[in-house]
Amino acid sequence: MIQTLDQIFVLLKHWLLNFLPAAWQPAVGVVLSVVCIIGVFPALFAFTTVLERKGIGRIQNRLGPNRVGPFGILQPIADGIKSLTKEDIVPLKADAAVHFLAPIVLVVAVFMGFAVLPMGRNMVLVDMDAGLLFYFAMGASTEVSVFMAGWSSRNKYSLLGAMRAVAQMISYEVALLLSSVVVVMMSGSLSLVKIVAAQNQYSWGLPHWYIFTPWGFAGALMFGIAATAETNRSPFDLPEGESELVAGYFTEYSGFKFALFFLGEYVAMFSIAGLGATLFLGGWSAPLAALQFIPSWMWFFGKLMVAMCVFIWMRGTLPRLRQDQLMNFAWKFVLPMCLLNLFVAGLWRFMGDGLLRWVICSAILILAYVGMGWGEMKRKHLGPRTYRYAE
Amino acid sequence: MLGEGILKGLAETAKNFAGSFVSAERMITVQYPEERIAPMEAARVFPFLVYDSKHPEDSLDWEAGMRCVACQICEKECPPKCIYIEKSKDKKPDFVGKMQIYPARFDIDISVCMSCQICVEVCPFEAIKMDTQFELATDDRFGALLLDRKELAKSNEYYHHIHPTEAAEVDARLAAEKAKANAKVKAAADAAVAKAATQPAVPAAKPAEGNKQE
Amino acid sequence: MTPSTIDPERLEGWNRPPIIEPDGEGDLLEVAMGPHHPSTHGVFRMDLALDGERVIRLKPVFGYLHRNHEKIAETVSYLATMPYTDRLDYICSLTNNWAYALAVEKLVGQEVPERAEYLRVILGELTRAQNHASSIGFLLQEMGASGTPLMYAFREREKILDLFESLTGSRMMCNYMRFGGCRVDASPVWLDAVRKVVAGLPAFVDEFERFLSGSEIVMARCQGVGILKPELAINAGVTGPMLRASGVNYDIRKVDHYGIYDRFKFRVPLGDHGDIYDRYMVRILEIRESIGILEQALKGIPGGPVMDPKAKIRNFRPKPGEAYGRIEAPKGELGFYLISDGGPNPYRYRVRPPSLINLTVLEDMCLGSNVADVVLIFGSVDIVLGEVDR
Amino acid sequence: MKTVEEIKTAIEAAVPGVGLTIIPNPGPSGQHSLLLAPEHAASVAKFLRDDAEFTLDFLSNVSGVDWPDKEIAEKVKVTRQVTKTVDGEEQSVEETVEEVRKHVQPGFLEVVYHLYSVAKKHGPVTLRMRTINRSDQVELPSLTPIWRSAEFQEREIFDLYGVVFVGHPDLRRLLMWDGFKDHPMRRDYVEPDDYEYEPTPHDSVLLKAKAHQAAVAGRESAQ
Repeated sequence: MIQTLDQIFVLLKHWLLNFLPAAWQPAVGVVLSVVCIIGVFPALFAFTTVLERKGIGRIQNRLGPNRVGPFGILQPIADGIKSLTKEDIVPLKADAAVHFLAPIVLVVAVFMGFAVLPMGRNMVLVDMDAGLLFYFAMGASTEVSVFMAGWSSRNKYSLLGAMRAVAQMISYEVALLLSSVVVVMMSGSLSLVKIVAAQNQYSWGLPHWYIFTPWGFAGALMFGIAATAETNRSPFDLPEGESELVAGYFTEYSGFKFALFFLGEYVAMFSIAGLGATLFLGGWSAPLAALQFIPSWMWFFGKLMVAMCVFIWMRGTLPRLRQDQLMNFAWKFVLPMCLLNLFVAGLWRFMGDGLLRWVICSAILILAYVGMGWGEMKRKHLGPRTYRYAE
Repeated sequence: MLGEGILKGLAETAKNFAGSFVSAERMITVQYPEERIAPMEAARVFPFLVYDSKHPEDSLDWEAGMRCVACQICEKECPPKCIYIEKSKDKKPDFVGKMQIYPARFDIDISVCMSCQICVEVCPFEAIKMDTQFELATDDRFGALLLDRKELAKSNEYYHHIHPTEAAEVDARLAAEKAKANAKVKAAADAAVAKAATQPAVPAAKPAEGNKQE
Repeated sequence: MTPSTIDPERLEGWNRPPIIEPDGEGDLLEVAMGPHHPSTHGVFRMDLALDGERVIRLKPVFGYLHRNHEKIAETVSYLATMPYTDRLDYICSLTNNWAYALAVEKLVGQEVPERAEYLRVILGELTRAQNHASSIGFLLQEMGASGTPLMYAFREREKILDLFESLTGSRMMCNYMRFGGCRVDASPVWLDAVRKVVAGLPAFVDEFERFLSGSEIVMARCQGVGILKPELAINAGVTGPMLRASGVNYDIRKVDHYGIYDRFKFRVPLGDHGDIYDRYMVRILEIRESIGILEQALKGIPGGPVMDPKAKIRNFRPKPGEAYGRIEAPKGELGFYLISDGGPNPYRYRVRPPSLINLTVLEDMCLGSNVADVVLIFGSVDIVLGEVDR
Repeated sequence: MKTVEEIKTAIEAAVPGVGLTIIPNPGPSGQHSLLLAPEHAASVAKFLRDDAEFTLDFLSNVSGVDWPDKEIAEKVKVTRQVTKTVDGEEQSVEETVEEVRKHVQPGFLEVVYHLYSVAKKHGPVTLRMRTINRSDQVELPSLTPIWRSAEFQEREIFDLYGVVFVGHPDLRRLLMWDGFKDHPMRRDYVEPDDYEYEPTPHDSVLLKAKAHQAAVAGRESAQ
């Protein structure tokens, strides 16, 4: 029974394919999986928008949307109808073709990433040997669409937003890659399926997730920062920083194209959260050996939603950085930490089992973190202040 | 610069998130059309004209009991000049029985009115007061936002209902004024009676009749 | 340091904005920020010339909300101007009322009863608290944070606005003060409600400080950005929290002792750097001082009338003369200059708007910094366009 | 704080040849002011700002005032020779008659500066300057080089009153748009009939709106 539930989608697909001649089966199988992905994630996106608005509402002591449907859960449908029926405005001087293509390129590139993500046991569209590489290649092409949008709009704010976006995404692309290299080093494979398999082991009932090692924790932290920047989320939402650039690169988009940008952004968040879960949180594996009876895909989506909640929480709390600070942070803090982490991961590998490698690896990372933090603060004279009073 | 400030901030928002489910004090939002806060006694929206009436439900009573005497002070003092008054040609008795001019036309353009309450303050006759009714949206921009005499007239009972404390004070003041006026009238009547005793003249019955009217 | 000593040897023109040369080649990007930009409060425009994201030139453009308040006031009576003053700085209408009432009282030599003075102080300090709360909320909102700080500030402001409504009848357009006192008396119930709200204010300030004052991002964004030198601040007529954040001890409550401010013990917080963070913190510390004043005032409020019985409501005609009255409004020095020719309307009615004059140095603070900083610096000036354009 | 007379003496000692007049304030506020000759304004302002005793480093308020041409009617007693027929004989008799003489007092624009000291915490000292007339000789020296806070306020006065401040670094309109012609705060300003009126159901605005619309319709049909 547990087995069946775990594999229910796989079995369902096989059962459906059995009605078809054998020659058609591989092609139709792929189409079926793609349709599922294209169906599931926009639905999840709709749910997440409500979750985000209600969550931020609660953080701000408001109720959030509560008028459409019970507790406002039908809000995304209303939003969808609104954006579909809205007039699609293209600026007179815009480069119409590029302006039209940009949101499509974004959505396509974002969805491509899901091809290699294992969403459950045996639930992966393509088990590529270089899965991680494919993912980053696809992830990097979203930058093109952002720049297309910003450039073709012929709007100064769009242009500024696109410039910011490209600079930011390229910088953090490096950090993203370097922070995930440690996982590749330890698991010895670029295939995401193998990476999950390597983490799906348990000792004393606890899983061998990479986040539970010093280098894995540091790597996950760096990956989280880079992922937030990569998806333009708060506190790194400068390309669309409302108070500065109106809406950044999609200032001139309206109606359904705007909705596509919105969708692309959220789906990119899902996909990067899924990658993070795969790399550091054991993908679809259960957090405790005793909990393995719960289907694997539920764990994957559970971890995804937890990551989303963290994104929402950060968005409701953190102000945004400035462009130069953001770049400084990427090149002067995240990148060195990632490189150090590579070294620490190597050290970990060659030190063998024992408490000593825990102590040494953690000490190196903590010292570097504290040192860099303090150094930065002293250099820029930042810090809490005391104030004087006049009677 | 180690991120502890950020963590503190995150803790604070988490506290607010959890607190919003627990404490009602944090959630100050009112779900407006379903939930309503009782209007505050001091609240002011647009002015109305008070009339005294024995039968507030009687639709014809408003004209007779209107306190306004068309003195046009409010029209003059109104900062955005949204009041428009035409005096009547004839006179009718007011609440103390004195013959007074009444407003033949009294319009307030509430699209111009800014709810400042200055008309209420300058009115020496306690005739104009502030309403608390605020749901006045209409699709007729020019006609429906110009309130005429009839639309502006509200009974003293209504005034008591929306501003109980203030209305009680006003009533007390008016009663005192009236008593004073009555005493005067009475004195005048007495004098007239005394005069009538010496020489036959018209009996002073008319002011007494005016007294009865409330 | 005595910031107000000006070296006479220094070149004239030291108080002009700096000239920034662009780094690279190529054209400058000219951006009209506003009037439909999300953080220019709707009706303000800055014409920027950008070199990359660096601001080379900045020209503020005003007048989108101009309705010639001063001309209107010269055509209506003294009393009828009172509700119009609410609409100057519509966040803190009560201090506007107070400043105008003070100027007219100076013009006619009117006395104000003690209870009315206490009520004015209570309302003035409540106004200051809610203005500073919403102003730092707006400042941090412009930094991002999805409006959370603003919502916390507004949650607190809501309670204070409810107090205003239950006393004056309106939440924002209070129209409460009169020449020679206040319009209505406060009931003991109302004073108890104020005590309750004031008792809750420190918790709010603490929460706000835990939430963002120590945040590394806030420090990185605000410290050392938009520095205003004290000499320039004085010379450019900057007043209010902005002046004090530059380290100049000048609080009109302490200097003029208008009303009954000399009866209360309070301190004036001063910043040392004159940057955005100092302006932010000075406002927070001023809320704390205001709470202290409120507690003292609520303890000491005497009974008695709230209007001078000799004060006139109708047929108010001051004798010919002129007067300049000013108070420490939450945004700075709010002054009213009145000339009377003996008529029922002022001959000349002039508002000294702190928001407009504090914007004089916007250019000086912004040049050479980033677009993102311009928004923050503009937010830290704390203006209301109703007062800037009048 | 010193009285106006003392300030006047101090300024006169420091800036020779300065034309200063005390303008008394009859009202109870007692804020008397000093009328300054425009040609000495800059040096007086500099003295007031930098002098150790005054240190009026803070220019709080600058406001313009418009004083239009005033027609003053005076009753004057005049003695004149009249020929009268007294007792059938023409005689020249001296007679005193009351005559109303009208003369126009020329108007001017006035700028009032309120100065305070942040260092010494005193004030206000009120300075005034007057233009020669209201039409063509409306130049006054700008005090913006001395006190930066005059920058926007002088621009506003230029905009709303039409005083031209010589030496102002950036004299443009502040509140009205650049193409605007008149100066709305002047007392003889007539609002132009060229913008959309918000018609209200009664009062002069409606009449004005109707007249304006009729005029516009007439203009359009004529074209």
